[in-house]
Amino acid sequence: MDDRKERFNRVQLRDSKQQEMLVGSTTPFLKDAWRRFTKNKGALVGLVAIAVIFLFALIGPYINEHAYNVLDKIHINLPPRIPFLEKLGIFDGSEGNYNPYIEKGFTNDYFWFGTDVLGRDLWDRVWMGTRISFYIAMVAVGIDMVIGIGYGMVSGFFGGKVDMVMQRIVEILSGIPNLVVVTLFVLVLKPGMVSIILALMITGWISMSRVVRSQVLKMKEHEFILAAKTLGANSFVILFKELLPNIIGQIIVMTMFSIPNAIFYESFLAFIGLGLQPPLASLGVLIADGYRAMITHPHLVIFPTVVLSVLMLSFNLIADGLRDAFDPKMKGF
Amino acid sequence: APAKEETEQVLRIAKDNDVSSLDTNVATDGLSFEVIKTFTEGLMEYDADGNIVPGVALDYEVSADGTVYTFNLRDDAKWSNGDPVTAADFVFSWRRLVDPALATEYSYMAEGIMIKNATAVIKGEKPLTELGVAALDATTFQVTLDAAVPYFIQLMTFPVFHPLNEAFVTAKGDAYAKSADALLSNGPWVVTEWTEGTKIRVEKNDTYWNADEISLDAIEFLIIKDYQTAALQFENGEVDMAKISADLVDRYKDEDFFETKKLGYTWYVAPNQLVAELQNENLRLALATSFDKSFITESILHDGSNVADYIVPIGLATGPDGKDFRDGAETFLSFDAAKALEYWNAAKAELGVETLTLELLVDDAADTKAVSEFLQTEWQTNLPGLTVTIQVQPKKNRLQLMRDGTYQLGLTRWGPDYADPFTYLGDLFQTGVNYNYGRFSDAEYDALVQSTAPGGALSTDAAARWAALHEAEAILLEQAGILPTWQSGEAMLVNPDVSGYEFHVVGQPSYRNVVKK
Amino acid sequence: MKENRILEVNHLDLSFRLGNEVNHVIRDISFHLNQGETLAIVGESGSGKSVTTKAILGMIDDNGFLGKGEILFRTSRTGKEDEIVDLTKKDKKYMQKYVRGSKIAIIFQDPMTSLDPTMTIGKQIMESMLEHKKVASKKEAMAKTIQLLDLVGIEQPEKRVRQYPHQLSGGMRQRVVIAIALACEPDVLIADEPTTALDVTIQSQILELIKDLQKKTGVSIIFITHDLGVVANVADRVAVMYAGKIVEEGLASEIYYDPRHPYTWGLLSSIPSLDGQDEEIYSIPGTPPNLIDPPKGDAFAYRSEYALEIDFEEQPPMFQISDTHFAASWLLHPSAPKVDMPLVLAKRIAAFNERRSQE
Amino acid sequence: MTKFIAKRILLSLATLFVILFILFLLLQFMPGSPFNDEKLTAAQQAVLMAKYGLDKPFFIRFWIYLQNVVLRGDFGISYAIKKDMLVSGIVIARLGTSVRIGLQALLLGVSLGVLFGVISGSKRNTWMDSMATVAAVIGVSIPSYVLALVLSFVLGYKFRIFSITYQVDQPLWSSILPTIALSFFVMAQTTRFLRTELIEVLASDYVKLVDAKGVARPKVILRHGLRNAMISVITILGPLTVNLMTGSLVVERVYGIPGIGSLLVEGIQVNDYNVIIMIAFVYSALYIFVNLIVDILYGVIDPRIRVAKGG
Amino acid sequence: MSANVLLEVKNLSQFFRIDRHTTIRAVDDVSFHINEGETFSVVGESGSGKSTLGRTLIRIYDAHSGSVTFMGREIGGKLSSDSRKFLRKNMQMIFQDPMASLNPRKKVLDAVAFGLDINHLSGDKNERLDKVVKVLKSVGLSEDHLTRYPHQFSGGQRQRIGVARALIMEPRFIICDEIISALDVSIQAQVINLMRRLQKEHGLTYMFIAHDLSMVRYLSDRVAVMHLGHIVEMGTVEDIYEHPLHPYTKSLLSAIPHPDPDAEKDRKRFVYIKGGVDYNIGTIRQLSDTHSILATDEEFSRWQQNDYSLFLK
Ligand SMILES: Nc1ncnc2c1ncn2[C@@H]1O[C@H](COP(=O)(O)OP(=O)(O)OP(=O)(O)O)[C@@H](O)[C@H]1O
Ligand SMILES: Nc1ncnc2c1ncn2[C@@H]1O[C@H](COP(=O)(O)OP(=O)(O)OP(=O)(O)O)[C@@H](O)[C@H]1O
Ligand SMILES: [Mg+2]
Ligand SMILES: [Mg+2]
Repeated sequence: MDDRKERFNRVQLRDSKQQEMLVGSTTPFLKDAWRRFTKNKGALVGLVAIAVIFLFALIGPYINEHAYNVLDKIHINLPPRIPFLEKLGIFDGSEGNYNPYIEKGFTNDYFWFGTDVLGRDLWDRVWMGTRISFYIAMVAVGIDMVIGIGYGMVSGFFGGKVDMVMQRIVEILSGIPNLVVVTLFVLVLKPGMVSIILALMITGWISMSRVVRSQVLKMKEHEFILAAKTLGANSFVILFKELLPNIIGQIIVMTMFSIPNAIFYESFLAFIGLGLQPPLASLGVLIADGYRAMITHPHLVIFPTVVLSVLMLSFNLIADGLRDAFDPKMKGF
Repeated sequence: APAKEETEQVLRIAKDNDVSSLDTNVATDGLSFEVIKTFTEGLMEYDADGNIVPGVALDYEVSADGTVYTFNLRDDAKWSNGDPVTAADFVFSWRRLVDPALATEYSYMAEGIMIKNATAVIKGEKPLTELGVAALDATTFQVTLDAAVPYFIQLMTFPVFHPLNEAFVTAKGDAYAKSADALLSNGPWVVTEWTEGTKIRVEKNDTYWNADEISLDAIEFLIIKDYQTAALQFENGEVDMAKISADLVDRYKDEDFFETKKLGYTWYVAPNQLVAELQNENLRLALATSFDKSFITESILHDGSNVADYIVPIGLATGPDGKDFRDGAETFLSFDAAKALEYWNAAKAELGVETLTLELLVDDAADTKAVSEFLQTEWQTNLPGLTVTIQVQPKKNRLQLMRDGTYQLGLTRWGPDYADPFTYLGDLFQTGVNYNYGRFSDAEYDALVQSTAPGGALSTDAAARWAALHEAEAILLEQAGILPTWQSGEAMLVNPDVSGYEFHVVGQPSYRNVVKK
Repeated sequence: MKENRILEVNHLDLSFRLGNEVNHVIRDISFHLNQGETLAIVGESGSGKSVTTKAILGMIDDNGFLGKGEILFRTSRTGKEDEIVDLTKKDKKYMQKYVRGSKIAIIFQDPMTSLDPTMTIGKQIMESMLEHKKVASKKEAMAKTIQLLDLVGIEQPEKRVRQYPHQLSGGMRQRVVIAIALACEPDVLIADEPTTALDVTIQSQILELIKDLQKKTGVSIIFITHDLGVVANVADRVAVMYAGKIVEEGLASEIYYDPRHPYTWGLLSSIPSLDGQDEEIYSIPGTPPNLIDPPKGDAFAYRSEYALEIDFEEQPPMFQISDTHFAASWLLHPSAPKVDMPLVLAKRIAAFNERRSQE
Repeated sequence: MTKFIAKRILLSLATLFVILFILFLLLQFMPGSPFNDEKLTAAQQAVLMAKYGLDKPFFIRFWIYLQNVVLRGDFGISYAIKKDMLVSGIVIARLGTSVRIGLQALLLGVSLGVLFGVISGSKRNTWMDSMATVAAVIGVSIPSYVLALVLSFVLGYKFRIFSITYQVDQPLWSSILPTIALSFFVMAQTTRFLRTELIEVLASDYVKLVDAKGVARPKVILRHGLRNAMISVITILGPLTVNLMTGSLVVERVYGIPGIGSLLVEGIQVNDYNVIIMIAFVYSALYIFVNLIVDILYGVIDPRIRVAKGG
Repeated sequence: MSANVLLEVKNLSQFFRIDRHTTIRAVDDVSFHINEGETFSVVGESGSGKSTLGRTLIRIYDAHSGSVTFMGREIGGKLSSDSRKFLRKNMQMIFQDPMASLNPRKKVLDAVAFGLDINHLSGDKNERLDKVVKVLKSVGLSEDHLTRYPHQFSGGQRQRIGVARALIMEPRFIICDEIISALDVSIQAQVINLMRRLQKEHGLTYMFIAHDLSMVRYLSDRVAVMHLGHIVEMGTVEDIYEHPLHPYTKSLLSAIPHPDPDAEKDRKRFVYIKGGVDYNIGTIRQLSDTHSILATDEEFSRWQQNDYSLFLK
C-alpha cells in the first residue's frame, strides 16, 4: 500500500454539481422510448417492412411498363413470371403443368405478380391497393382517434353521471351487431371510400375510447393532476395538457392495433360486396376478388394476401414494440 | 369421410342459394320452383326435347277464339296421401294464387295469361269464385281467358299453376308448406327432408302415376353457397352436379365433367332517357357499339354465355315456322369501334360538349363488377372524352334506383317468364311499363308490340305476329333504346355417370329422366 | 465458515445489464449472519440492499448476473448432517426445492402488493408447506395455518383463512406475509423493509411481532431498512451499505454509539434531535453515485466533507475497530488526520453515553 | 349476488329495448323494401306492404312489434328468405349450430391460446416465445376466408381428412374444419393478450413472493400467474365469444354451415326486416348475457370485485 | 392573537358516499385555526382523514359542510372566480409522492411555470424564465435543470421541484401532504431544511401533514392529532409531546422508534384499543389556552386521573 502522507490530506467538498449526479439518462421520454423501440428486433423488422411496403406503394406501380387500370384483352389470367427467378423454376409463369406464357407465346412478357381476368397487371394493382389500404387505415384511424380519445377522456375524466350515460351509449352501440349498422350505412350512403370510413367511425373507436377511459381513470388519481387543480387549471387544460401527453403512449399503441383492424375491416366489407367502387381496389378488394378464383388462379389471392398479412404483421409487431417501449415498467431496458 | 356405398340412385346437387318457399303459389325464386317441380306436376310438362307434353292433363281443347281451354285430367293421378288429383285441386290452387288475402307475388302471372276477372279478383273487387276457372267434373278443368294468349299452354308447366289438395292445405293451415311433413306430392318425388339452410331431400313417390319411368330414388339439393367449396365437393365425389362461377372455369374447362349451357337471360345496359344527354341517340349508339362483347363472354364469363347483338335470346321461342326466333334474324349494335367513334363525334357535336361523365350502376356480384370495369375502360378508350364512373350496389338497391329512374346507365338483365319474345319486347319496353327502367318510348314500337299482345290484332295470326315482333326488336335496338350485352350461360360440373338431365331455357330443369350409373 | 454462522456472503459482485451498459450494483460485498441473530442492513434507496437479498435466494432479475464471490449457507437436508453449500453454484431447481421458503424465507416491503389478490390467505400460507411437504395432509396444513395466523396475532384465524387479501387491513396483510414466511420454519428470515409502508403504530406492532417470533423460533433474521429508529429496535448487528458496498459493520451499540464511517455519521445525524429545534438538521449533500460508471476510490467521497485525497484514488479496505466492528474509510488509516464527527451527532452520543452510564 | 344480477338483468332489458328501437329506426332508413323482386309491380308491392302492415307509421309498427315480441314471443315472419315462415323458427334452427360451432372454436382457441400464451409469457425472449408470438400475429393477420379455404383445400380436398362442408347428420365431425378456422383468431388474440398480461403478472410482487416460497415454477405460473392474467383476458373474450356464437359469415359461407351469420347478411341484402331484427336482437341479448357472465366470472376469479359489487 | 389568524376552520366535514349504504366520514366536524407564520401539523394513522382535510381546504374537494375563512375571506362555499383566483394564488399544496406529483412528460421549466401560465401571470418569455430560475435557485436547483424531465432527478430533487412549483405562486400558506414520507432519511433532512429556510425567508405558513412524529416534533409549532376523521387532541408541540392526554396520542407517541438501541430495548408501547372511544359523543375541551381534547366527561376525568385501562393495552 502506498502510504504517502499527502494522500491523506483533507479535501474541500467538491462543488455541489458533482455531488448531485443526475440519475437516469438525460434523454427525454420520447427519445428514450424510441431507443427502447429500436432495441426490439421484431418491431424494427416491422418498421422496415412497412417502410418497404410504403415505398412500393409509392413507386411500385411506376416501375414496370404496365398500369393498374389498363385492360389487356390478351394477357388475361396469367400467373406470375419474374426474370431471373424463372430460371430457378419459381415464378416462371407456370400454373400447375401449364405455362400460358409459353403456350400462348408471350415469351417476352413478364408480369411479376401475374394478371387478372381483365388482363390488368397484378403487381400494379397490389401496390395501388396497398396505397388505398394505407389511406383507409390512416383516415379511419385518424377519425377513430379523435372520437375515441375525446369520448374516452370526457367519460373517464368527468366520471359520475356523465360517465354512466356515455358508457351506456357505448354498451348500446356495441350491443348492436356491427354488420347491421355498417351495412345500413353503406347502403344508405353510396358504397365507396367515404361510406367505408364513416362506417369504421361508427364503432371503430369504441375500443380506443375504452382504453383511453381506463387510462384516464388511472391517471386522474395521480397527484400531478391534483397539483394542476390546486394551481387553478381548468378541465380543458388538465385533459389536454396534463392527461393527454401521459396516455399518448397507450394511444399510439392502440392506434397501431387499430390500423390492422381497419384494413381488415375494409377487406371484410369488400368480401361481402360493400367495398370500394371499381376500378379502385384496395388489398381487401383484391383478396376478395382473388378469393373467388383461389383454386384456379391462386396468384390472384396469394400476392395481395401476402402483402396484407405482412402489413398487418408489421403493424402488429410495431404495436407490440411500441407497447414495450412506452411501458414505464420496462424502463432501463 | 369416405364416400358412402351407394345402393340407391341418389342425385346430389350443390345449390348456391336456398329455397324461399315450397308453397307453389308463394314461391318466387328459381330453386324453389325447381324443387317444387320435383314433387308436383302441372297440367302440362316439358319433355326431353323441350316440347310441351301432357302432365296431369291427358289432353285439352281450346276454343276457336283461343279464350277457353278445357283440360281432361288423367284419372290415375294421385296425391301422395292417396287422394286423386282432381279438377277441383286446380280450381283451389288457382283461386288461392289470386286470393288478395294471401297476396302472392306471382299473382301477376294470372293477370299475364289474362284469366278472366283475374285483375279484379286480385284487387279484391270481385270474389274468388268469379275467377275464370271451373271444375266441370272431377277430371275436367276449364279456364276462361279474356283474350287469346299464344303462350298459355306453355305456362301450364309453371309451378304456380300446379294443383293443390284443398283438404290437406286447409288442414295444415298456417303450417302448410313450412316443413317436409306439411307438403303433399303429386309428382315423381316426395319431400322427405328439409333442413334449414342445408339440404332438401326428395324421395321417389310410389303413388305417382308414372313412377315406373322414374329412375332416381332420391335427389338431394345441398345448399353450398361458395362455388369453390361446391367444386371441391364435386371433385371429392360428394356432389354430382355443381354450378361454378366464371372464376373457376379455367380450372375445369378441359374436363369431361365440365358443361356449359345457355340460359334465357339477356343482360343489357339500360340508358336512362330521363338523363338529358342520354336522350341523344348518337350517344346511345356510340355507347352500344363501343365495347367488345366477345371479351365479356369469352374471357370474363366463359361459361357458355353468348354475345348479345339482340334482346330476345337464342333458344327462347320457336316460331310458327318451327325455327328459333333468332334463327336467321338480324343482329344489331355489334361491336365496331370505328363506327362508335363516328356516333360519338356526332353526339358530341349535337350535345355541344367535348367531354362527358356518365355513371354506370351495377350489382355487387363478382361478374357484373368485372364486366362494369371492362365496360368502363372500353368506353373510355373507344370514346375519348367520355368518363365513366361505376356505382356498385346490392341488387335490391340497384333495382330500386333503376325503377325510380335515379341512375344514368344501368346494367341489368331480364329472365323470361314464358317462351315467347313478348316476355322481352312486351313486358319490358313499352311506354310506361314497370320494367322500362330507361323510359324508352317509341310510338311505332308501342303499336307493334300492342298488336302482338294477347288479344291484340295479331294475337291469332302467328306468322304476322312473329314478323311484328322482329320489327319491334329492330326499332328498339336501332335507336339503341337499350344496349344489349350478353346472353347468360352457366358453367356446371356434372358427374359423367349422370345422364338424362334436362335443361330448359325457360322453366325449370327436369330430373325425370335422369339416370345415375 | 465459523461454527456459529449460518450464512456468509464473500466478495460478491452483481451487475445488471442495461442496454449496452452494465450497472455494477453490488461491488465486492461481504457479510455474515450468525445463528439466531438479527442483522440489519441499512442504507439509502438504491444502495443494493434488496438486490443482495435476492441474490441470496437466487432470484435476481433476468438481466442481472453474478460476478465473483460466494454465498455460503449452512443447511441440512432432513436426516443428513449439516453441510455448507455455495448458493451461487446452485441452479434454480435446487434453490426452489431446498432453499426458498423452506430454509430461507423473505418478507417483502409492500403488504398491499405481496399477496395474490385472487387466492384466500389460507391457501397462500398453506402453499409452501404443501410444496415442501412439511405437512402430511391438507388438513394438517390448515391446522398449522390457523396456528400461524394466531401466532402472528391475527384474531379469529379460522375465519380469516378463508378471506382474501383485500378484506384485510395493511397491518394484517403484513402479518399474513410474515406467516407465509414462517410457514416452513425457515432457518433464515429476510425482512426487506417490512414496515416501511405501514404507519407508525402498526410498524411498532409488526416489529414487536418479529422480535417475539425470533425469541420463540430462534430464526436468524436479515432485516433491511433505511429507518435507523427501526434498526435500533430490532438489530443485534448492523451493516451499513452505500453504493453497493458495506461501508461499516458492527454490533448495534457500536454503530449507534461509536460510528466510524462518515456515511454512518451522516445517516445518524440526519435524524432530527428531540430537543434542538432551532438548528438545521444535518443532511448529507448530493445524491448517490451512478453505478454504471462507479467513481474510482471511495464512492462516498464526493459527498463527504471528510474526504481525503486518497479517497479519490483508491478504495478503502475494511479496517477493523473491534472484534465485531469494521469500517471502510481511509479516515481509519493510521496516517489519516483526526477528524470529528458532526457536532449534533457527537452531542447526541454524549447524551446517550451519559444516560447509559447513569443506568 | 342475486340482487346484483337482478339489477343487471333489469338494466339489460332496458338496453335491449333501446337497441331494438334503434334497429327499428335504422331499418326505416334502409333503401328498398323486402318485396323488391324485379318482376313485382309497384301496385303489387303496395299490396304486399299493406298485407304485412309495413305501410303503417313507424311508431305504430314498433308498438305492434313490441307487443308481439313481449306478449307472444313472436318475432314476426320472414318476408323474403323463407316466405311467411316464422322468423323465430328459422333463427332458432340455425342458432344452435352457430352457437355450438362458436363455442367449439372458443374452447379450442382459448385452450391453444392459453397454452401458447403461457409458454411465450413465461419463457419470454426464447425461441418458443418468438414462435408463439409470430404464430399469434400471423393468426390475426390472415383474412379468415383465405384461411378457411386453405384449410378446406388442404385438409378437406388434398388429403381428404375432414369433410369440406358442414353435414347436419355429422355435426361434430364435419364441424372440425370450421372450428379450426374460427379458432385461429381467438387463439391468436388469447396468446397475445395472455402473454402481455402474464409478463406483467409474473413481474408482480405477489408472484415474486410465491417464487420466494419455493413453489415449483409450473405451479407458480398456472396457479398464480395464469389466474391473475386471465382476469383481463376475459375482457376481450367476452365480445369475441358473442361474435363467434353468432357465427362468422365468412366461415359459414365457405363451409356451407346453416348459421345465423350468413342469414343476417342475407337478410340485409333482401331487406328481410324481421330476420335482421331478430338476429340483431339475439346478438344483443347474447352480448349482454355474455357480458353478464364475464362480470360474474370476474367475481369468481377476482374476489375483489365480488365484494365491490356488493354480492 | 386572533389578529394573526391566517386560516380559521369551523365544523368542517367531508363525506364520501360510496354507495347507498356506506358513507365514509373522512373528515368529521373539525374545527381549528392556523396562525400566520406558524407550522401547524396534522398527524394520525393512515386513513384518518389528513389528506382529505388538506384537499378540502384547498378546494380539490368541495366541503360537505362547515366554514373556512382564509386571510379574512370565506372560502368554504361556492367560490366566485375572484375568490378562486385569490385562493390559487395564496394557498398552495405540495404532495407526498414526488414522482407522481410531477407530470412525467413535462420539463422542469414548464412544470414550475405551470401555475403562472394557467393564471396568466407569466408575462413574457424572459420574465417567465427569470421567475422560474429564481425560484429554482431558492430551492437549491440550478438553471441546468430547466430542460430536464422529472425522471432524471433523484427523489429529493423532485420534491424540490414540487416545492418550487408551489412557491412560484408566492403563496402565503402551503399545505404539505406527507412531503417527506417517500424520501430517504438523508434526503428527508434536505427537504425539511429547505422548507424551514423558505418559511423564514418568505414568512410562510405551513400546514404539515405527516405521520413521522419525530419530524413533526422537530418542525411544528402546533400539532393536531387526527383519528377517524376527528381531531382528537390539539396543542403546541410541548402540549402534545410532553403532556399528551388522549390515549390515541399516547399510543402514537409510544410507537415512535428512536435511533438508540438501548432505549429501544426497554420501551413500553401502548396499543390503542379500537372502538374504545366514540368520537361522536365527545366534545372539545380546553386543557389550557393552547391544548384541547375531544372527550366525554367520563373519559376526560379518567384520563386526567391517568386511568387508561379501558383504552390502551
Ligand atoms: N433488474 C434490474 N435491472 C437494472 N438495475 C436494477 C435492477 N434491479 C435493481 N437494479 C438497480 O440496483 C440498484 C440497487 O437496487 P435495490 O433494489 O437493491 O436497492 P435498495 O437498497 O433495496 O433500495 P430501496 O431502499 O429503494 O429498496 C438500484 O440502483 C437499482 O436501480
Ligand atoms: N375520493 C375519495 N372517495 C372515497 N373515499 C375517499 C376518498 N378520498 C379519501 N377517502 C377515504 O377517506 C378516508 C380518509 O382518507 P385520507 O386520504 O384523508 O387519509 P390520510 O389520513 O391522508 O391517510 P394516509 O396517511 O394513508 O394518506 C379513507 O378511509 C379513505 O379511504
Ligand atoms: Mg429495496
Ligand atoms: Mg394521505
